[in-house]
Amino acid sequence: MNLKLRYFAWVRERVGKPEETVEVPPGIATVAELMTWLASRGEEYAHAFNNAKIIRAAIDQKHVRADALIKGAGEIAFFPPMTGG
Amino acid sequence: MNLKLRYFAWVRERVGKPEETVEVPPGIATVAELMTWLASRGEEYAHAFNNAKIIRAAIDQKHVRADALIKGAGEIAFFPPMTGG
Amino acid sequence: MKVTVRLQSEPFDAAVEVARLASGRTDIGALVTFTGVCRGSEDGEPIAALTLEHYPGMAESEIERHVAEANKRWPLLGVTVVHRYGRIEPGENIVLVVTASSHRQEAFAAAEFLMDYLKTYAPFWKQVDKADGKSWVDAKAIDDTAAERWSVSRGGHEAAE
Amino acid sequence: MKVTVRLQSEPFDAAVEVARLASGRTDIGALVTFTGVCRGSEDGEPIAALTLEHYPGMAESEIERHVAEANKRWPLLGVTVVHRYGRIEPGENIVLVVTASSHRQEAFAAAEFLMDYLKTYAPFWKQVDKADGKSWVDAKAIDDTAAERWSVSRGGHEAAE
Repeated sequence: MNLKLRYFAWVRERVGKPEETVEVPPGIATVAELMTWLASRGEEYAHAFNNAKIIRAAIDQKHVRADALIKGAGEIAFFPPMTGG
Repeated sequence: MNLKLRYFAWVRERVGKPEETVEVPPGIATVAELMTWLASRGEEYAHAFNNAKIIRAAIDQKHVRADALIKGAGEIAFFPPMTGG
Repeated sequence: MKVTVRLQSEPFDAAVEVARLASGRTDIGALVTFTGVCRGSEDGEPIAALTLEHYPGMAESEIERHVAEANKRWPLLGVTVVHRYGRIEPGENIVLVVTASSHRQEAFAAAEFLMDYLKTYAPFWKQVDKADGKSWVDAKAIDDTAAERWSVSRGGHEAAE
Repeated sequence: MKVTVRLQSEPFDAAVEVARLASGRTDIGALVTFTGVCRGSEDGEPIAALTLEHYPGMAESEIERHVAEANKRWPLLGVTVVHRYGRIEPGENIVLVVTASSHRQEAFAAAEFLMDYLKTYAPFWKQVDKADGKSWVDAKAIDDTAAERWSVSRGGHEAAE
């Protein structure tokens, strides 16, 4: 499955790029599983996703929980808790 | 006892003047008693003070209750509930 | 705390008041501005104007007292209150409350507190001018309830009833 | 309801935004304006600037969704939200929320609701630039608590935890 990923704030800084398109291996069904797989892709990813519990995610620009299914997603974003306003 | 009285809003309209100085007879101790005495001073006063329960009072520009003592007052004002803001 | 309390008959410019309070400062994180505006109708009937009567002297001191009370309750950096009196036409402003604080919760709370008290304790009376004549606006129970939620110990500050 | 939602890097003029929403109208009785300002220090240390990163597209749609939610809860006559991104120096504005209603309670509630949600759900991230370097601002538990008091049924809108 081909998936566009976007990273913001310190997730972006740690991964080292604002976005990329990845080929997600079969068997990865949820956002949480996707983060676990990402963390295995190298040191910078491990650093970004080693505390996955505090990372928020959005599928196609809507906030989702870690147990959300990624099937059908066009774009998935990862970022720290928001600090706008 | 010589006392300056001020009236506002419909109390002023009913009494027919914005202020006056009155000679308060002895034996009148509280704001409530003052209103009862004022109501006896003529038709316009009766009209203004016949529903004294809803009229508010201030002694020397501070809100007071009807049981407040008038002794020592320089100026007593009567007015309807406030509708500012 | 920078405090401005002013009564005037002419309209105010909220932007000018906010700038006076806040411009050039870097300690303020949150600014809340409330503007009360004269509406063109009341209870479905069009109105020509409001006329606001006030008790000069007492109105200023009542407002200042409430500003001081707000400053005791919340860490404020500035408060501006401007209240008009006299004739006010639909679309014109009536009252302005500006509160400045480091954080938004305090600024919001202080602005609401001040507005609730202005509505119920500041000695102003509104008269509404409609096609069928002028009439005094009745005090609203909802405003008393709003003011009561702050549960100030008011001493002799109660109504005469 | 007249709605304006805008993201921009340049400073906004709150007075212009309020005038755009309200001028010439006689249905508005209450206008609440909240301005968030960049403070000159954080936790006692001076800061040189904030840098706001955002998620373009999602930020606008999140804000618009919350404006629509506010309009369901309170009878609003207009809402303007302007949120800046990029570099912001102390004393400059960051965010503007303007709410208009017939009565003050609704305007205050809607403005607080929108600010609480902007703080916790709008995809913006603040980086603070101090003498010892840049660092990302941590989300505050107090802001989550503030947002929770509105107890919105948020569906898939929860955090990934």
